[in-house]
Amino acid sequence: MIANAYELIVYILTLFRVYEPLLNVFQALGAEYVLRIIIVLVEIAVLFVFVLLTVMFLTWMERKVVAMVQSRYGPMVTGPRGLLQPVMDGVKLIGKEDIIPAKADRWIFTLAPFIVFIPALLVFIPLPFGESLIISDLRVGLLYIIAISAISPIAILLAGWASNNKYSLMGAMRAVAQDISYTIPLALAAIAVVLLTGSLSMVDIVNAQGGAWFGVIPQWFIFIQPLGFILFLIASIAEMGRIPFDFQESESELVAGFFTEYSGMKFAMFFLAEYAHLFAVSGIVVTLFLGGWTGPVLPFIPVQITSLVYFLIKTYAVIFFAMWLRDTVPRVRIDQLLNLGWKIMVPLALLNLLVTGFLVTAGVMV
Amino acid sequence: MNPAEELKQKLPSAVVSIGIQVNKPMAVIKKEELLNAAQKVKEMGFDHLSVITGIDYMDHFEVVYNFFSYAKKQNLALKVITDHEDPEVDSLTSLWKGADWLERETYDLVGIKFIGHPNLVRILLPDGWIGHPLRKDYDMDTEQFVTIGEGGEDIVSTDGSNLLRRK
Amino acid sequence: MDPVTIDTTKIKSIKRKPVTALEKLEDTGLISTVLAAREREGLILLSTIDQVFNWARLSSLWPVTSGLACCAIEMMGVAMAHHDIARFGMEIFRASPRQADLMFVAGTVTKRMAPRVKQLYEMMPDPKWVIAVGSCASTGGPYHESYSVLKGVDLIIPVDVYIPGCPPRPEAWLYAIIQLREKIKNEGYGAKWGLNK
Amino acid sequence: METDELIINMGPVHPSTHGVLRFKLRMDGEIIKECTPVLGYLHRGTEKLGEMKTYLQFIPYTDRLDYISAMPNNYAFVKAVEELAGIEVPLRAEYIRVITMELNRVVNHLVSIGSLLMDLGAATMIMWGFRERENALQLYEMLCGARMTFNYIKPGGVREDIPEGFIPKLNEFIKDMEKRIEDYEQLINTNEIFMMRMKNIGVISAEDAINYGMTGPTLRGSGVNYDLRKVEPYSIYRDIDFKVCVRRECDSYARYMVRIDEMKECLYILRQVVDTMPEAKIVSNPKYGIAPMTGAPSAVMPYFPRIFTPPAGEVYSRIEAPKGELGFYVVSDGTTKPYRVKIRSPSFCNLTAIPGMVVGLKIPDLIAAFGTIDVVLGDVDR
Repeated sequence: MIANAYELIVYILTLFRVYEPLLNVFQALGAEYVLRIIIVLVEIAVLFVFVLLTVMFLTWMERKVVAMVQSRYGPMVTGPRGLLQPVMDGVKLIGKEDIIPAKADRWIFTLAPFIVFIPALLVFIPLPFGESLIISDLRVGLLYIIAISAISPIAILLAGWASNNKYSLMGAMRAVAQDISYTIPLALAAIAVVLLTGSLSMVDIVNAQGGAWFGVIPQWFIFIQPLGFILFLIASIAEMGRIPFDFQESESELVAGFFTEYSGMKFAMFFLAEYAHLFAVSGIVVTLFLGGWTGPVLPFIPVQITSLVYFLIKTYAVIFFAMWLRDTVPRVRIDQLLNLGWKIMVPLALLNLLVTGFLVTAGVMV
Repeated sequence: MNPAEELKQKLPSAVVSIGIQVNKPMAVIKKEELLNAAQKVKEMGFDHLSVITGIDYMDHFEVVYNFFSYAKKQNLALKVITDHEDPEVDSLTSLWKGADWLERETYDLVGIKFIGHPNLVRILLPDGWIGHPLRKDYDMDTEQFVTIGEGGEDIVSTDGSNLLRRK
Repeated sequence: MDPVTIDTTKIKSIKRKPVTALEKLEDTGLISTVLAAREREGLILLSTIDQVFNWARLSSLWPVTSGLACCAIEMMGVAMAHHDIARFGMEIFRASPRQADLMFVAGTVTKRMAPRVKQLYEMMPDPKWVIAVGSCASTGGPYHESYSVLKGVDLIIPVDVYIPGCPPRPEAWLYAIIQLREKIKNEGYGAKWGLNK
Repeated sequence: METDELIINMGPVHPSTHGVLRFKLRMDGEIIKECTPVLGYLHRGTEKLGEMKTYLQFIPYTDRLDYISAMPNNYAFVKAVEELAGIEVPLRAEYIRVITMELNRVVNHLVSIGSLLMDLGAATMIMWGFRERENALQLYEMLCGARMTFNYIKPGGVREDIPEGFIPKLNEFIKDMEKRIEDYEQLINTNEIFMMRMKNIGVISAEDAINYGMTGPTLRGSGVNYDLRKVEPYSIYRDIDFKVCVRRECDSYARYMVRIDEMKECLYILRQVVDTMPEAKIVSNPKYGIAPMTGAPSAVMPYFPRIFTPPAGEVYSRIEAPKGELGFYVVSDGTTKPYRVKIRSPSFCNLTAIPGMVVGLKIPDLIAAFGTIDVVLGDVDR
């Protein structure tokens, strides 16, 4: 049993008979920890590249899905079916002039995109992409994820404040109000899942959903926790700040929200963080409610690969749903959104938690 | 009886003459009696003030008000004649809220002052624009340029060097 | 002999394929760029980095959302399903000029709007391009005699491509976009900022 | 709790002001305390140009007033001139005019609803709207070669007769459009979020609407049964059967629904007009237009003189444009150029009501209310 990606790399290296000699070399030098650090760095690099590629692909996919709904083609000229479009956007943004407005707070203005971008990557650490494809199986994984996502409102507030622009500030205020009021139902809905599994570890949560009723219906928590799933989905879409809840950058009201004044690479970081967040949240939804990487085991193919494929398929289904939603519904108003959050979703989430608690205590569930 | 005649009957002192403006009845009103006449017109059921037109006739100005009655489905035009030196008429904003912008526009482009208007400033052209373009003696040869001041307000000048690109 | 058959070899000989950089440039038909290149002894040195960046820039021109008048409706028409400039990766209309590369001056620039247009242009980060759309933005067009219309937006900001028409047809827009892409393709890094001189 | 007031400038370059309008907003947090529209960023001096151009030269300028629905603008000016000069118009020309104007009403409402939905955050509707608009524009191209600015209606008739194949294509368009409107209604009308955004937003009572001088769908959304096509029938509207679409809710949703209903009504009118169109191919008044040309493809080719002098006099003539009551006050002094042209534009007068409508609401509501007023800045600033 391989627990995480570190062990997986060691296993692969052992398979090719490289690990032992390498370890001997480093042991001879008395610096075994260097090898460990190198492996961890490799791990992180792989994750980073994977996430960046996914994010780029997501921007392309978003544009294609929108085009599809609106009976257009979407990007076509750059690369086959416009696949190189996100690369071009990225390279162009690197080459753009980086403007810092004269009246902006320079340090905070520069710092904010990083504070948004780094947590967006950190979220992936306890997220299992597949059997043993996890950087670190934290025992408080879910708590860690919720905590890390709570950093981004601070950064958004910093960005909005430092820009010295009224639209930015209003966008930031809205974003923070929205994030805070939706993190609560999000967390409450997630806690119901934790009650069922008795563990905050993401791997444990996935493993708890591994079985099947009557050998056919998978034991996903969506079937046990339908209300929780809906609440979690809505809250996570709101937390991502996508239509119908995209107040932070609602274009027709606040020009571009909190990143109105950002240009070039800093803008690109917001952009990337947004899509990384989309991917992460979809992954979390899949892990908590849709059985994570579980699925039928196929012969002759390593379980790591099949599980990764299952995870990606489910995640992309959720992402597609979010994109589809964006094309069909208008934006709600900020006060309506907060009303929905505090007056409907929080009570419902509490109710859900209560009922789940009862049933778990009574031994009906699990 | 068409509405212009009716108005003349009710307010004989105000109406100078009545006539027809291509199948629409029209009454020429004394300048001083405009507010009275408009009040009467509103009482007669003409609740829709369609348009206010100021016309420069070189020696005098005419201000034409076109009314319509939703209940009676009738048209009526009132015309006021003012002198050219200092064109002033009473504002109808107290009777029709819609008159607000129409009067501002007439002030802006023709230069007729409306007494009693709450906010008689230019509406289409920026403040400080020299002349009223729809007057016949407007100087079309002098180009005026607009730049933005510190507080975001428009500054009009005939010198465009701040704005125009150096060639 | 079959009269319909076209001798393709002859056509090739008429239109020679451009080989040198200058020939390639002349092939695009962009007069100003060609003249500028000739001034610099006909040499345009494009390093690989330049080429990569130029390719990226021409492939993702994000326009700023700024419609001024009639042409703005046609701008929407170009962006919509029928003509779909998303094919060139241009459907991301940024409301904030800080994130845009291209400005369509779509419509009549009045005296009162002129400083705002200029401000908008100045807010955009380099490198940036401007397309003057329609006769109003190019010369004042039908409103040339008016007291309140600026006679061409090139009086206040530099313009890369002009589109005639009132308003121009979407096909004309697409042609202008292709022309602009060609222009960007041949831009040296220094050429834009006058470093090559 | 007292907070500092915030002054926000929306526009003139802002995605949801439909052009170059500017709102100066005094805000208390998210709530609008005062809204002052600042106009004039597209003031092109059209009225002055009217005095400098001849009657026929001025027709193209009317196209550029309300550039989304240019045909009614054409017609409104031409109608004023015709009333002034007492020109008779052949029946077929009137039919063609009505076809073009009703088609333009459909186009206008498509753009209006589309941009409203885009401002609300649903970008799909505008794409769909423009898809159908493109079909209508192709019809216009067949008719006069232009997509948006037509210069098609002339005193005494229209510039050219409808080309062959126009009517079948129009019928196809009507048929297609009827299906599409159902699609739109499915997409939007029952959408919960859309209702939340539109119901009870931007309420204006019938009395207020009349007092502000609002007209068109905005007035009919406030429950006033008023349509110039019924009240003062011009052209051939007297003979056409249609109903005036009225809603009594007075809010943004009512105004939106009036537009959807009107589109259906337009298609109904178009069907009628196409069915009863006279056969005689005379499309302009012989006195003012037709010079018989031998050997021309059709027996009579419309021809319009460059110089055209109506008798001295003044006229105020108005029509029901898609956005409301469009009037032209034309003063003629008996020369080739008008002495004064005053344009009563519906957008300008409808916009008057916005400051009163949105106090106490939020910025998103301002956008919803403003979107349903349906303003074109070329028409506001002129």
